[in-house]
Amino acid sequence: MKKLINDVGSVVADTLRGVAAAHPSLRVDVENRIIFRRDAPRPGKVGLVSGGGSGHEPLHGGYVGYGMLDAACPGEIFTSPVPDQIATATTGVDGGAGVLHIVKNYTGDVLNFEMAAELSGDEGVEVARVLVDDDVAVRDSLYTAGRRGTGATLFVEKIAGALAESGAPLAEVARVGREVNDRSRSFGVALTPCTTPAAGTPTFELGDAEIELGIGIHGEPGRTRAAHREAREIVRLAMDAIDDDLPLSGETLVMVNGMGGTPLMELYIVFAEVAAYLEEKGATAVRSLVGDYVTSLDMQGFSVTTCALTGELTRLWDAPVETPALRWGR
Amino acid sequence: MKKLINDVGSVVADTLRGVAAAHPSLRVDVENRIIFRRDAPRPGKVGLVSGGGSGHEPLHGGYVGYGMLDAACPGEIFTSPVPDQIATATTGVDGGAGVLHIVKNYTGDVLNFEMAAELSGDEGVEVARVLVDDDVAVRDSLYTAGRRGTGATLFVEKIAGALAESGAPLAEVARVGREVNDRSRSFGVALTPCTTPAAGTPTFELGDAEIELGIGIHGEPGRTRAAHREAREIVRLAMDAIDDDLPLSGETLVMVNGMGGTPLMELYIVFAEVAAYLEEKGATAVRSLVGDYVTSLDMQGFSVTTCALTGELTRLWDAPVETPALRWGR
Amino acid sequence: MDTRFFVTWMEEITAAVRAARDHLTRLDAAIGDADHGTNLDRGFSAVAEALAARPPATPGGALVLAGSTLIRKVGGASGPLYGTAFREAGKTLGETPEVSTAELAAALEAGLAGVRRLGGAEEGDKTMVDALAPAVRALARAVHEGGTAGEALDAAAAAAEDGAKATIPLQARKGRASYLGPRSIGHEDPGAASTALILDALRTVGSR
Amino acid sequence: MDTRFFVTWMEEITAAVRAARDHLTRLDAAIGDADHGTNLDRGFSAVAEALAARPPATPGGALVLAGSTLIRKVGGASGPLYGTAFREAGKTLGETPEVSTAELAAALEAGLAGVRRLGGAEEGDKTMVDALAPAVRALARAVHEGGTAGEALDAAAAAAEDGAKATIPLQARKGRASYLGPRSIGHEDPGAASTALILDALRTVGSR
Ligand SMILES: Nc1ncnc2c1ncn2[C@@H]1O[C@H](COP(=O)(O)OP(=O)(O)O)[C@@H](O)[C@H]1O
Ligand SMILES: Nc1ncnc2c1ncn2[C@@H]1O[C@H](COP(=O)(O)OP(=O)(O)O)[C@@H](O)[C@H]1O
Ligand SMILES: [Mg+2]
Ligand SMILES: [Mg+2]
Ligand SMILES: [Mg+2]
Ligand SMILES: [Mg+2]
Repeated sequence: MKKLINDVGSVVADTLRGVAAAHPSLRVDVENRIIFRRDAPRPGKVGLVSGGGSGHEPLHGGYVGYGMLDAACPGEIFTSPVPDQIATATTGVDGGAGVLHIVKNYTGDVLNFEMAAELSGDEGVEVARVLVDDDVAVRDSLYTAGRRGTGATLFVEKIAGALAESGAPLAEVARVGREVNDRSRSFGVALTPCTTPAAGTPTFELGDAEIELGIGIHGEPGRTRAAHREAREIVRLAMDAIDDDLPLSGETLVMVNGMGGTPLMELYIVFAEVAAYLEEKGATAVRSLVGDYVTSLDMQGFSVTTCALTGELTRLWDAPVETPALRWGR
Repeated sequence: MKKLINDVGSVVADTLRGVAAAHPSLRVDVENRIIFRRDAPRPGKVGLVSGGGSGHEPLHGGYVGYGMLDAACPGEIFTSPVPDQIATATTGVDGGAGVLHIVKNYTGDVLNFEMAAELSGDEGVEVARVLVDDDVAVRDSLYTAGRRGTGATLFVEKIAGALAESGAPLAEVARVGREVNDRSRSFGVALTPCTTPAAGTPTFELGDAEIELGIGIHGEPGRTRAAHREAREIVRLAMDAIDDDLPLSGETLVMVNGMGGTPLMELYIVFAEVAAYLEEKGATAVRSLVGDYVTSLDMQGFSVTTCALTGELTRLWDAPVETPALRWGR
Repeated sequence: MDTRFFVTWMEEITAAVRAARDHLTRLDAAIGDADHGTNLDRGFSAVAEALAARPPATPGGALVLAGSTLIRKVGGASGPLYGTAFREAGKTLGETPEVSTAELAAALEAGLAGVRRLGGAEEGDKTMVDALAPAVRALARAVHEGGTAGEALDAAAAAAEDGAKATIPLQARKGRASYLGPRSIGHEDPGAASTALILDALRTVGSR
Repeated sequence: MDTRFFVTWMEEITAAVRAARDHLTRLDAAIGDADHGTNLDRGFSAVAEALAARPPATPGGALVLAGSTLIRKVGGASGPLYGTAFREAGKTLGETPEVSTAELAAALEAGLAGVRRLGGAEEGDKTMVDALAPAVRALARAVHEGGTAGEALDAAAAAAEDGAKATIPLQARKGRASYLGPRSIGHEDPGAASTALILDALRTVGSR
């Protein structure tokens, strides 16, 4: 394993020092591991807090700023943050209008955010939650922990963040966040596994002509292994899975997301096929993102996330945002 | 080799289709392989054209837009574009005020841009050129093709682009571009080689405990091979090389750039060490970029680029820019 | 079993988890996200530190402090689950300075109930419950049959170990491994493995 | 040597470059950027197409068309350099329908001059010049010594081949390989290797 790190034990702290040095618009509490908007709390504005394991950068710290998150709580690599940390972030961003937790649906994230919400409630902070579970590779049934939260997290953070910025109350901000999640679907594909610093070896083995279909964002194997093939065909597998679950149509927000080790060139090649697929289905990619947004360390591969837009969602997507990883209109 | 491509022969064309589909603010001439600003040519504005081999995305197409490039010419992977292509871009963006070619110092790029400048001159377009050669790993001597152009290309494109946007004449835009280059230095480090689609195998072999120091951006081996070590020490090697060449001091623009396969987390860890090193030297990273800006396909590693700012350069850096890969103020 | 006993148990877990860290992480790499060993190592190191810094006055106090520390330091699924298990067990013990085997059995039963309430897993879902539930049953049975403390702890450890191994052929229905569907079959659940380790540490301390 | 001869030469190069593509790319991977084989394959395929689509009327016309096509299609360093070499050679031949060995020698000399002017490389800099210059010299010598065309082309091809191999121990001073400094030693220059190939194709066509 070769990584640009100082020590396996200091990876998260060293990352936070880098984030602090690079982004004066953020206030980084390295000890408590919280990335705050510098001007948080904003009186009267609903606060948005998200978090999860590290290793998905720029998620979540890269989305802290005007029009998006008020604070992000990075855990250890692929490990959800702890309740105290989340509670400190929550009270720290409460401007009196309550705080929205944006939580990816993983047992660890759910339990730790739940405990944090209780702690924050004890401190008099009103907390609502949006649970993100967009990954169609996992069936939501009695026999699973439910769908995973992946790419749609960014859509929820952006759109709920825009509504919060406009002064909307907590219930409204939570409502729009849930709507984004309900209208979003994702599917991921890996060409290679990733290597966590602590494990030091790849999380799974994959042959030179094999790919994993239906991966999550924690280096776990996917639902099935398949033969490597043309980008066009891989995209078809991914898009069919999405379309089977929620038929694609109309104005669509699309993200082609790199898993961390994928050249941008290949993501554009994938995007071309995604756009062509949508067109075939009578849908249109009216808004899009192509790049590394929700990653798994050094994994090669991509995920596609779609969101069926409404007029309101498009307007909120287009609203100004100013964060390290997503910025427009300011 | 596993890549998200349809065919080795269609990689550049498929990428351009993706760029066209993803960015309505661009006009992509897939046949001639030119990425234009949609509103080019802008009457009275100096046009900026850059280009080079593909495989460095988002360079150059990701920097086309308001306040930066008017057109980019991608060549085959790691192969400079051809004269006709550059000349078509040049005449296509000339708004009557002339066109600036921003050329990275490689024999191929220099020769092809020179020929294109001649062709464009024949068509009555005034062309000036800024040659970017910021890489301190290569001595500029009779015994080399001179320093390579790497990370500073982005600085030149941004700052010259901002001045052009303000209506400055060609000579002024070229002057500021050269000044940026003169004040900029880079050094690159690889943890892994990259694999071009055409070659299909890594461009060099590197042991599990080895790194390459002084790499360029074309997958070539570096100046020396060294033992892998802590990020802090690797950064020291890179920064010493820069500081030896042009002592670091004062307000500095810094980019910690990923080579394509490096997790963003590691780039932040590197940035923390770079910022600490600068402070040691009495310099300050007053503006910074951390991410994948000038890549080498799937290579893992990073480069650092510094630019000693002046009031004018800072002001131009801060000016609004609206491109796929760099955006603020709009 | 006095306060010292429970503190020693926690120290024994800390050492055992440290030794098994990479093994647990590898189990988690196969069907999860390769962090279970690091998670518990971080957590129990903090537990050992906390117990040293704020020596508890009662067995219950030791377990509550251990549980709260796990919740504060681990994160992930195992942090809240193990943390709650130890906290609930500790709360059940109340202020008693000396714990009988029967009281211990009741405490672990409360811990199991906490895990079940929080995580919603049943036996057979391929989680830590598959090791903890049989251990709690074995302990209760031993108490009922009137064996020695040593025999009871032996039985609990053996049942946990068997329960952990029995997760191998199961398909996961809770936690990350459930995402793999049928591909989760054939691997031991890391949380069940660490539960077996925790009960083995209990046996070790009991046999001294 | 008539127009057909020159067209056949270009076709022969096209086939030889196609066959050696991966070899040339591997040479370039060692001290450059792994594209020389693909570059020339793309370029000469286009040359063959252009010659078929617009059959030239003269030997000079064939070479100028080949050169312009290389400039239009290759990119990189080798595109303008080889393109200029063929263009300059072709222009030197003017409108003549039949080329003597002496005229060919003069044409290749002009091509070499074009490469030198554009790229600024001297012999010994570890570039295509190291194969082209001795080939041009050998050709001139053979003409001077009054040998047959076949002997002259043999001599030129052999000299190019020797020149290419002689680049192995050199440290590069031009092109990408120069970035490697002393690490460029021990590898054959890809451009010198392709020049040897081009002159070998000339010999092949001459010997038919
Ligand atoms: N709902 C649940 N109920 C009981 N135990 C669970 C549940 N979900 C997960 N676990 C246990 O947690 C273990 C994983 O812990 P760990 O790897 O530390 O956390 P994470 O899954 O968040 O990475 C699993 O092996 C399983 O035994
Ligand atoms: N200045 C120069 N003069 C002559 N030949 C050169 C010069 N620079 C490079 N070359 C030749 O070009 C070859 C490389 O061609 P190619 O790989 O196609 O282009 P690039 O270096 O742009 O990738 C080198 O092996 C060398 O022979
Ligand atoms: Mg985890
Ligand atoms: Mg090249
Ligand atoms: Mg885990
Ligand atoms: Mg090359």
